[in-house]
Amino acid sequence: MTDPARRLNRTEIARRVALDLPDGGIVNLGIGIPALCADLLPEGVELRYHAENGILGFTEMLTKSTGDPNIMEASGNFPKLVPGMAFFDSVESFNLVRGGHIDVTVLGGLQVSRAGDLANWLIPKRGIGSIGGGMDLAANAKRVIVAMEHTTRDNQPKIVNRCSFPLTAPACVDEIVTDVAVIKVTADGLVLMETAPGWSPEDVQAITEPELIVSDTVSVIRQA
Amino acid sequence: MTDPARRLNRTEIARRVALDLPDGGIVNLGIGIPALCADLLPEGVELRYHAENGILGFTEMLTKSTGDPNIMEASGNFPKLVPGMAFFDSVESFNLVRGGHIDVTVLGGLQVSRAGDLANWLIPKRGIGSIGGGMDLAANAKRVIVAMEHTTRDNQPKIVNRCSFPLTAPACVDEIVTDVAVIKVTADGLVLMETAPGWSPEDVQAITEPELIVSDTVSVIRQA
Amino acid sequence: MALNRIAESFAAAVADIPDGASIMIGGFGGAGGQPTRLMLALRNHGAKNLTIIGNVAGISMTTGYGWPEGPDAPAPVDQGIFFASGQATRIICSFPVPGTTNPLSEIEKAWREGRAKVDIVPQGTLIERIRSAGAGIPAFYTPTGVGTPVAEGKESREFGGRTYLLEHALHADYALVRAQRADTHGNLQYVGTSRAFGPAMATAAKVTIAEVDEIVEPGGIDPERVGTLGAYVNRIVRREPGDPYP
Amino acid sequence: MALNRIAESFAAAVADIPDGASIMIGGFGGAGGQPTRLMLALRNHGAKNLTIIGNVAGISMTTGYGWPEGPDAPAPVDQGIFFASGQATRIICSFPVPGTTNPLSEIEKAWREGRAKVDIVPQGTLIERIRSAGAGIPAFYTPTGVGTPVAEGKESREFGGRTYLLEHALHADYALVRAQRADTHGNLQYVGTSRAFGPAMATAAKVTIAEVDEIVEPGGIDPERVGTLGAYVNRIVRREPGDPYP
Repeated sequence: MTDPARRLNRTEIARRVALDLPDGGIVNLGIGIPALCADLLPEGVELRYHAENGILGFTEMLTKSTGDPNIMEASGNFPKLVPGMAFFDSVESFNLVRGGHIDVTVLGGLQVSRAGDLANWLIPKRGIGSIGGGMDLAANAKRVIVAMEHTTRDNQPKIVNRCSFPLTAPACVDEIVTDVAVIKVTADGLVLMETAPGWSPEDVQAITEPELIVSDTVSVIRQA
Repeated sequence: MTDPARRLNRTEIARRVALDLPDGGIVNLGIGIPALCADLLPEGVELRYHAENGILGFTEMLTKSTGDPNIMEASGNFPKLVPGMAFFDSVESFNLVRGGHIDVTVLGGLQVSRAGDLANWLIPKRGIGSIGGGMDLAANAKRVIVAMEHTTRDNQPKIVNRCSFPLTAPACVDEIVTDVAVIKVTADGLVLMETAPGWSPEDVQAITEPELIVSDTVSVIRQA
Repeated sequence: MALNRIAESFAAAVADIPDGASIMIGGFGGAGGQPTRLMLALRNHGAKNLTIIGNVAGISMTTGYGWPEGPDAPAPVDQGIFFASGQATRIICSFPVPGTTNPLSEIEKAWREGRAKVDIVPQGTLIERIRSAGAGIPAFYTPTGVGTPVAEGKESREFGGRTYLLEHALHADYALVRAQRADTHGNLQYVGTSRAFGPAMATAAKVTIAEVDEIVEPGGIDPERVGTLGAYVNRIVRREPGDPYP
Repeated sequence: MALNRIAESFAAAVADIPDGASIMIGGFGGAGGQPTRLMLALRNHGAKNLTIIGNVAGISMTTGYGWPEGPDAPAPVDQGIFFASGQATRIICSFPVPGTTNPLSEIEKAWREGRAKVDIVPQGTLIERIRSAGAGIPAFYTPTGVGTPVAEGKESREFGGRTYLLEHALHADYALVRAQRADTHGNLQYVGTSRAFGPAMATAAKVTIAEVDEIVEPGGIDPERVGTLGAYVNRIVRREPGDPYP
């Protein structure tokens, strides 16, 4: 089966996610597509970005040759000093996370199940995995958005009935934004809210394992 | 029965306790006789005083009219700012205490039992009591010294077989310093180490409920 | 805009506190760190059947604990005001009564008259329970209180040959805290020992309200000196310059 | 005198670390907050059968994570040096491998060859276990890891309708931490995000050794800016001015 139209690129996925970041919110962005959201916010939206290593309120990054390794975010980049920032230790940083004070986290995903289970830390054949702060974020943020490609490189569904990879957290995902769709996780199942230009709900269903409920208001994927 | 000689006054009790405060140690002094120790240290001894409200390294107090209520110790007095002090919140303050990082605490006592149980927070007929930081200190300091009068105002023993008042912590006391004796709490029982001038071991035993083991090296109470 | 946390007055800041609310009050006891103006506003507001959560409670008004002295010093204010006014019916604290009985504090009067319940919690357990509420930890084990009346009705368990008590997170509806400086995003800076219970309480309440001497723009607090993150603070109110209360 | 904590050299500061010791290494991962000189001294010291406890581990040397770049930037150093040298046989961390597999980190090589055990712990659980060790809390409940491989073999329990895992305190024999400034009593001041795991680790180890840029007299650190109390610090060592490592 060939795609009915092109899929969104990573920046476009991130731009769609950025629409769902609440003005004034405390937001943690994972590595990869999620990290791209920061540069793509709608105008007038002010967020406070949190990074696990103990920083809140950073914005743009300096280059690695001009930045200060003592002012880092969790992906290992060096943010610029901006007004309103705060530094703290890892205990405080995970009080924020575990205590449910992160409004939204955007994470990458290997698999998301019909029930909103997320697997994103280990491909078993890879051997060792890395959990980092991902399990704390997935289990405890008020809202979890997964931003990922809709399928693997072999075009196998990443949205599945049941995750075959080890879980990051069960029933944690609220919304999935992919290169072809926006899907809401509900108690009734997965609800297809938006599709990429040129993609019908049936086209999305064809590369999705669980049956999708098509929203009455299904629309083309919005962009900030 | 009349006393064979005068009993030590509160300052003399504190001066004896001060001999047992280890150079370089982290020390927490309770309200009353314990608090007097601070001014009575042997020369050359440097301690870091801890107070429960979140201060380490204070020394002398300012008067209540010249001090700053934002720089307080746990008895409600206002210490002078001195080099090497640190301020911290109550979480950190009780990490120090509960975590066993206080080298010595000196507490007042209502009763101490043969097993080293301490009762010092509630006289039941008084109604409400106040626990404050005392239970944490008694249960967790590396060494607990009780400084108190040997008997009640009615000359009843405060060192007893079994505490009748509610406990602060069981089996926590290492040493008792009173106005007539210094007593070590050991696995074998209470060992009388020192007596006030003019007091024989028998005189001390007469106002002490449990049987005392008289140390081979029993001596007159030392003073800093 | 969305980050602005400034409330227009102490009265406005506490206006939505309903009857039956649980209220954490920051500081340690004494004037330093006590949100005195917010407390007076809550007294005037009149909400009833309140549970007060504090540390040292009710002894400043009877003994002057932690308050400055001298001809210009104001008369001490403490949590006793909510018991004198009949607003509070319960207090959870570590130190509700001074060593002396005369005069009786308002808390003790209310307790003796059966108008108030007093829950006494060891100080280290109290702060850790509050901290746990903010940190997403529902329960933890502590060695403090084993073998004492504090252990009554609680689970105990051995770890490494020592006995510990299971203690639970303590949440509240509101936290009233006092800091010296806030930025408009709600970041707070404390001085000296005025931190005490404030930073933990700010994380443990549904709504945190801060009373401050000064409100500055973001950047007006050194990022190394943020004692409570704006993430935890819902409202900030500035005191009048020259307020006689410390 | 009794409060003086200065050690004469990095080599002297780590000289008593025995074979089989557990070693916490501060920071987060990356150069900031990493006690690089103490690590190199421990590598030269040669103690064997070590357990390393860190957070992000072993990815700076393969990916440059958290290290500056540019012609004058030194080659990254990370916990992998103890696996390359054969000194470490176990690591407890949250992030032992990068997303890419090439080149293999020294930790992963040792693991693949059966020379090392790798215990992966969620980051929030790891820091809380370390913090608990210092705070006298033997165990606590956390929601993180429920329903995942992390829960295997662990007790779980419901509180308020949600399931939590019981996690235990994590102690160590030594903590190696990095701060910018120490006073002679061992009080430490950190800057920026270099705190990370350092302050909690300093409380959780039997012996804490700090690597600092500068040693000042008491009073040379603002009492509001003490990030680790001297009470927790056993030895401090000053780096050479102009040390190429960040």
